[in-house]
Amino acid sequence: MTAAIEVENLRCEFRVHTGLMSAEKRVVAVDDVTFSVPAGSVLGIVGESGCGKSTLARLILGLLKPTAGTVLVDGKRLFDLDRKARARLIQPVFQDPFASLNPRRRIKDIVALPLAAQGTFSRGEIERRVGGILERVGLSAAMGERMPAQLSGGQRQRAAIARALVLEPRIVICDEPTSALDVSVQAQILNLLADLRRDLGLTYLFISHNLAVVEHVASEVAVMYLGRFVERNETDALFRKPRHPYTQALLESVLTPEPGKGVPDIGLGDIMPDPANIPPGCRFNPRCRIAVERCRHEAPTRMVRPPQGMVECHLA
Amino acid sequence: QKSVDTLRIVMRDALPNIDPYFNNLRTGVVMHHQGWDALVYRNPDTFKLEPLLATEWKLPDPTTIEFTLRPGVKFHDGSPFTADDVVYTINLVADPTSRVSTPSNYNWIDKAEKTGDLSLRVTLKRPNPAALEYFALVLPIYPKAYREKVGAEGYAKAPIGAGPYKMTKVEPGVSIDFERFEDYWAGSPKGKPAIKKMSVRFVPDASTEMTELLAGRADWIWNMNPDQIEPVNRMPHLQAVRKESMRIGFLSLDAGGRTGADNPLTKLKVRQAIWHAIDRKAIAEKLVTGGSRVPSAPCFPTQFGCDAEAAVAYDYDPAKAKKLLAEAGYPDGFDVELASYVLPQWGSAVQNYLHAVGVRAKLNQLQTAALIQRAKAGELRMYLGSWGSYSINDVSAVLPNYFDGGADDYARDPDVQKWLLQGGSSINPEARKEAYSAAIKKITEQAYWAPLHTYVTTYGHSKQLDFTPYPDELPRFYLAKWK
Amino acid sequence: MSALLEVEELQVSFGGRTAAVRGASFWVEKGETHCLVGESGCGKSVTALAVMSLLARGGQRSAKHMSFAGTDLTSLSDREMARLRGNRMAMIFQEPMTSLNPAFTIGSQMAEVLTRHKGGSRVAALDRAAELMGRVGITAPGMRLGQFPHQLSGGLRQRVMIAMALMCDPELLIADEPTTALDVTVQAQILRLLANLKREFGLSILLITHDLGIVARIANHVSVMYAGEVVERATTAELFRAPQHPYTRGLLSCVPVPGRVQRDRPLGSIPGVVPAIGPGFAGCAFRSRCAHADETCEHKIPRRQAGDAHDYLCRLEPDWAELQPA
Amino acid sequence: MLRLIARRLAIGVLVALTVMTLAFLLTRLSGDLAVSIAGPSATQADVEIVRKAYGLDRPLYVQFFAWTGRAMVGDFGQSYFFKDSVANLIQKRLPITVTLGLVGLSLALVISIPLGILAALRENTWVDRGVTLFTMVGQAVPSFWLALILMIVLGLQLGILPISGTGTWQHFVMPGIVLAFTAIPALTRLTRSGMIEAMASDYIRTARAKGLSRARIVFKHALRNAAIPVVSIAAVQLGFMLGGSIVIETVFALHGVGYLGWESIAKNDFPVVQAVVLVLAVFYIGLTLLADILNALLDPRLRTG
Amino acid sequence: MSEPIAIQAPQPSSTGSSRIGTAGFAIGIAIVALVAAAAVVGNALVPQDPFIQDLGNRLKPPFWMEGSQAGHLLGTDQLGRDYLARLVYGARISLLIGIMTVITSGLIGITLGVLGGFFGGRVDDFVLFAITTRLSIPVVLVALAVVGLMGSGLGLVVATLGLLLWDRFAVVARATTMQVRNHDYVSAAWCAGASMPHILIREILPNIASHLAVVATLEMALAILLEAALSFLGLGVPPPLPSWGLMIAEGKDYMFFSPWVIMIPGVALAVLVLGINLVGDGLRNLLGAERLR
Ligand SMILES: Nc1ncnc2c1ncn2[C@@H]1O[C@H](COP(=O)(O)OP(=O)(O)OP(=O)(O)O)[C@@H](O)[C@H]1O
Ligand SMILES: Nc1ncnc2c1ncn2[C@@H]1O[C@H](COP(=O)(O)OP(=O)(O)OP(=O)(O)O)[C@@H](O)[C@H]1O
Ligand SMILES: [Mg+2]
Ligand SMILES: [Mg+2]
Ligand code: NI
Repeated sequence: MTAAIEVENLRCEFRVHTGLMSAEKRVVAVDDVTFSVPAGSVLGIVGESGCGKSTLARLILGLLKPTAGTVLVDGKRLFDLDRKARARLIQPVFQDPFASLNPRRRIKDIVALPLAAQGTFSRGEIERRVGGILERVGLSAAMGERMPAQLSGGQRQRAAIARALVLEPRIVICDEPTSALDVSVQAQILNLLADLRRDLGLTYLFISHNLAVVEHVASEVAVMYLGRFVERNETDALFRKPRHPYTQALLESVLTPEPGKGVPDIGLGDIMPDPANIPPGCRFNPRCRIAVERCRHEAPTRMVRPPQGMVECHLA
Repeated sequence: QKSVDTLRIVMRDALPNIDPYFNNLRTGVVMHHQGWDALVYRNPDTFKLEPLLATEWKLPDPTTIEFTLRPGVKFHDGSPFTADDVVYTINLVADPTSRVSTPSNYNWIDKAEKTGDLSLRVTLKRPNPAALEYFALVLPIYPKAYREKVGAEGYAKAPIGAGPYKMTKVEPGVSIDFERFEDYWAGSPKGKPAIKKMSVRFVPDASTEMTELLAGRADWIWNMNPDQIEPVNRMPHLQAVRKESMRIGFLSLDAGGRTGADNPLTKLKVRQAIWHAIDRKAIAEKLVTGGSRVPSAPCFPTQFGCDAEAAVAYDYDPAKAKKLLAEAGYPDGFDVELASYVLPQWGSAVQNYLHAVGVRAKLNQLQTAALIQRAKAGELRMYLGSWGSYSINDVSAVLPNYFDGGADDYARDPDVQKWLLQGGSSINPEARKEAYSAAIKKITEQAYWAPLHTYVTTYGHSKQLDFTPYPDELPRFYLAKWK
Repeated sequence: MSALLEVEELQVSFGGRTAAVRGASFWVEKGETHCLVGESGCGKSVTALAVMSLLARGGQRSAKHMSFAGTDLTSLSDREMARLRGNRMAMIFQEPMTSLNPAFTIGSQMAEVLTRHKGGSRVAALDRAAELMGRVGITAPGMRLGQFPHQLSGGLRQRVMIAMALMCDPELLIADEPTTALDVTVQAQILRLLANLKREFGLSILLITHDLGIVARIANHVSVMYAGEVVERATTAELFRAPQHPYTRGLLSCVPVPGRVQRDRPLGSIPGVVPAIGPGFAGCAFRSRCAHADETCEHKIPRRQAGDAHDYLCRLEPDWAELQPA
Repeated sequence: MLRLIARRLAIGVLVALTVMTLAFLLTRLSGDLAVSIAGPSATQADVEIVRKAYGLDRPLYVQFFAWTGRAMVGDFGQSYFFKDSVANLIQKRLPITVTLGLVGLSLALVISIPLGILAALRENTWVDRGVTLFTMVGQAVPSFWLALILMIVLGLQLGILPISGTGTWQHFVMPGIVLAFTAIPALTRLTRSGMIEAMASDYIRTARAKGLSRARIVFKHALRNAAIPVVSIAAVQLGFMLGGSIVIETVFALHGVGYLGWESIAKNDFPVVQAVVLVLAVFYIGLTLLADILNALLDPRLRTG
Repeated sequence: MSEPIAIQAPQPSSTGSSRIGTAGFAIGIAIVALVAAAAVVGNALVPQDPFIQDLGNRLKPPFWMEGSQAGHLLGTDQLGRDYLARLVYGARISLLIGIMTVITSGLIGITLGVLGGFFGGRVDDFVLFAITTRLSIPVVLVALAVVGLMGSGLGLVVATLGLLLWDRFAVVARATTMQVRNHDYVSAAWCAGASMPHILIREILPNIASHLAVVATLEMALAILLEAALSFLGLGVPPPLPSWGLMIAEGKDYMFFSPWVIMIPGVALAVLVLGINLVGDGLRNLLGAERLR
């Protein structure tokens, strides 16, 4: 079985100017990330804001050129494909339903864009397919005539999903598709995504900072910290037995609606991760509860335990 | 301003360089007549030549002039005036490599030699009947020692002459301050100035200049729009005066066929019709006003050789004009371009008169330089212009310019060319007169180049100022005084 | 009632067009944490701003009764209100990134609260600021005082905001979604801090959130808002044990709980979206999304008691779910 | 920091070089320079003499490099019209233009900042509308026309200000006002929108929640932030003012570089035209650099990483 | 979170401003429409010819002043030409200059700005450099020089202004493109396989168009004012074409004793520019582009 996505030693750096008076900085947004996603499964990625989740998504979509490493989509090197071919393989769903639809075009045209760009579909065919996919994501045909501003956030996100699926791609990259939505609407979208995956046999890369959401959709979860995967495992295993102290802290800090439990003390300190200034040794060591001397000097190696589990910690 | 004994003069044409030989502006001529003296003085009333720095001169032959200089004259820095200074000045400006701004004013001079401490001889390349006029008007004398010491640039910044006013501060293109030269030689026809100080400021914009006068912040301006004379005169503290100048307005007609051999203007009757069609008297008296006259000959009436008797007269007679046109084969008139750089209202007046007899002239108002360029290229069938003769009181300063067969000659008449050459190379007044009269007769007979009216210079000044304008367009501030 | 903050029938509208808050009533007891929960746009922030008299230009508020520690807030002048704000009642906001003035140092922004309300020297105020920064868990407060906001991470800024709010020992702290913009780990830290402060200072907190997890963990009392109304009020335990309003129930069923997720089953969800409420709207605002709505919902809805301190706004009787299973 | 400034300087030099090239090419637009210099009454021989004398017979690139090379060390050649060195001329006239610019800018700031604040605080009231109208009218009135009107009213009818020239400070008032008018609309609007934005910002809400007095909120918290773009734009504005003062200098007979440029154009005095364009460009470049530095000093977000 | 409470079209921030905004907008449109109408049909309605001189009737004052003459509503100029006819003809020149300049400069500026903003990197460096260079060139001086050297004429003035005034288009197009480029819908279009021209023209341009429309009005006003200034200095539109700036220049000799000769064209110029600015302002309010300078 070929993996739908195969990523090897992926690395992405940015050069940023922070001000006239300060020197250029180098931000390592994604650092040596390796993983593969089997066809038909869902890899969830969680991590703090700024840890490089979106950058990873953009790398896989081919929106960014990696500094190093390779991305294979459906066994093919992404940059060997032309964009039409890429579009048939892999499609995105972005976080902000307000920014992801062109406010000056009708929903129908937005959804039809991937088809039109292929240049091989007749008008009638495009019309038919757009009608079909709109219905599938729960939007009436009348919605197709509207402008994005006339839709609610949830409806917009449905339209964005329709656009991603109209070409029937194999892989969909969802970058925090529900974090801009309210809980009640979030549930609607998550359910829709789950249905679609089952019916169309899709592969998802599902990015979120909400652990509960990831647990709901993903078959496998990776935890990202400062550009690296620090832990990866089957969803159940990860949630049952987190091995990296960061994963543990993440899990602990989730506040379940259970009255009377109080707020947990996760003891991470007030030092915030800064991708422009990655600490030596284990990058988590300044915040780690259990860090030992070794963690301050020596970066932990990637420990892979079959079948899927992976963790980067000296102490795990 | 009477209270501080300072005459505040505002002018539009900024003087980039006050050195008399290194600008070609009328403003420059005006300035050097205040600050410098020349060898000869031309009486502004009589146009007679009188001694100035030279006490006497002799013309032993047509190409030699011998000057005897005035003793005891001092330059502004106190140094004495000698023949060295004159020789230096003349040889400098006569040298074609010296890059003076108006070489044509001096290219007839060959050289000057010192013959004594206070005497010299000037040799000419060719006879020039108006030579002394040039000596009077455009040949101020440099102080040799000083100018050699400070160099040309230094001299332009702190110039020194032997005139009635000395220059105290010069800001090129911006302003010049003058002060009475107390050691000015006694007995000069220019006299000792009555006003102590004079400040000249250059304001490029005419309406700003006018505002300065109206607001009482300037005492003297000139060349204002004639339409403003009447309202300015209504102001209690101001006075506007006009003085006819040597400049004449003219209409040039392409009799020589330079714009096309078959053009209507090559026909004598058409040209005569045009002369008859224009009411020149009305233009002079109603539009130009201020004492403007219609010259009967193609030159300014006072100029030597300007023989009005010889000229054929054309009265205003539209009916005759129409008849002449019909006889010439244009009963329905014709279309023609009328280029002009004179005041637009004057141009359109001429246009109107021409229309009335059937000459459908299309008025094309151009910038002066642009028009001159086209005129020299022989492209203008009919144009309106003006000529000031450099204030030189001799027809040789006007006629040859338009009839010598050169770029500005639209008559192309070999007879006229011959007579002008005769008049120009002789120094015998009678012979010259005769030649010029013949030329004038032929020109008017043939109706080549129509003099329309004399110009009138306008001056506006404070009522406190006693100022007399002269016809040679040279305001003499050293003669002005407070009332 | 001797609640610290009492709000009865609060109405807020903007330019007469949008009715942002439509008769919300709740009260905050001394020393308790009261949570205001609800969907985005339901009027939580506007309510808090109305209490603080900080509404944006064009916002009009009116209330049957609104008092703070016995003082009638509706009759206070701007000046008197300003004297109260930051002094006896303080507020922190959702966006820690933009809520501090980028042009001034942390120290000067903190010190001016104290000098404004309590007078005293700047040095003393800075000392107090440093002390409080230590209390809210900021290491090296001395250094932080001289820094500018952009040099601090979001979590630190929110702590600075909290410390700043505490400068004058307020009695009431209003926190409008203080952790929404933060990561979960930081959120836990901030909430823990608030809980501790409440205990140490005897602070009353009005906490606004849309996260039921937060409510469950730190609130004493909860008011659930929907479309400008408080639709249900109860103690926290009571609310989670026996939610009465269909909206509250729907909300609870939407939340995925880690570790308890059944992946093959869809999440519970409330269909539809919050409706636009114009002037003259009557009846239950939730009826368009409610599975139990009938025509009586278009008329005035009674407020029903479901226990001691538990009431809700619905035509359905208490414990209706047991009576007629959905 | 130094590296960045160095980089900016390098770009500035590059821009200056480009402007130099453009200025050089510009003056060759008329075709044969020698014909223009020699004037309308010149003969072909005269033209040839001029061509030789001014070095116009050399290939274009040689002339260009000769000119650039000398311009680099501040030697812009000789003015045809003034018969003086161009550097001298500019050196003499620059102070007038700079004074005029500074007067204009100060007037503009003194008027526009309070107006902008007022309008922002009274947003959507008649005060705001009045200020907006004022800025709009100010933007619409042609400066030369305003100059004429001011001259008649202040100089002639009221007689309180000198009309033209540069003798005293009063001479700079009227031109300063006219010049200020070209900058007031932009600066007022910038202040206004900056203040409105600041007043609507979260940190002002925080300041109000802290119970600060209104004056402190407006003048300390809001103004400081609103002023940052205004102050930095002001430097750039000065650059525009220097370049845009030609009409004003002409009308008020201020013999500054703007007027010098215009005079030289009218007189075909190319070395001066080239030099004036270049000098104004360099001024502008320097001022933008200054604006950036000012900005960085004022805005702590730019000052430190 | 910031989702609106309901599905509604975006509305202006507050009611008050929109009312003022629309009033100004309406006035602006009325002014521009009036001037445009004058430019197009005005000279057919005004019986007099703007070029015909009548020396007998020079400097007749307009109708509200004493001594006015029946046939000349706004009086006559120093050559007895009908002032109303000239004014109306001048409208044509001003609008022509404004529109043509905006078209030329818009084409240059938008192309550069969009390319620089979208592609970034080297392309952007070049565009930025071009903008900086352009900004450091003193416009009035260079325009004067070009016109002075190449001879005055309407076409040349338009071309010169068009080639000089593209900077604001470029700056705004570049900045807004940079913003829009980062919107996810552009990424989405890219991922959808859309072609580059499609992305630039269909996805980016429409979304920056509102900002560009505002710039266009500003530039148009600026071009009209600049032409007037050039004509005032005598290096713009050549006489006898009645450009308003030229009318002021020609009339200023008479301004002391016949003030209307500069008042009328001056007011006309100011009103037209004001009208255009009002339209721009209205657009800015309507389209919510307030942040633009
Ligand atoms: N185009 C860019 N130029 C410079 N730095 C960038 C760029 N894009 C991202 N970064 C930096 O890279 C890091 C990772 O950013 P990324 O957007 O991938 O984070 P994220 O995990 O998606 O965060 P969030 O949860 O907030 O969306 C951040 O520090 C960000 O500042
Ligand atoms: N300044 C204002 N002008 C007009 N309407 C406003 C204003 N502020 C808020 N509103 C409206 O009032 C309603 C309530 O807004 P509010 O900010 O209180 O919601 P919220 O519950 O805090 O939502 P969120 O969870 O997004 O913060 C919304 O419909 C909003 O559009
Ligand atoms: Mg992201
Ligand atoms: Mg809120
Ligand atoms: Ni929210």
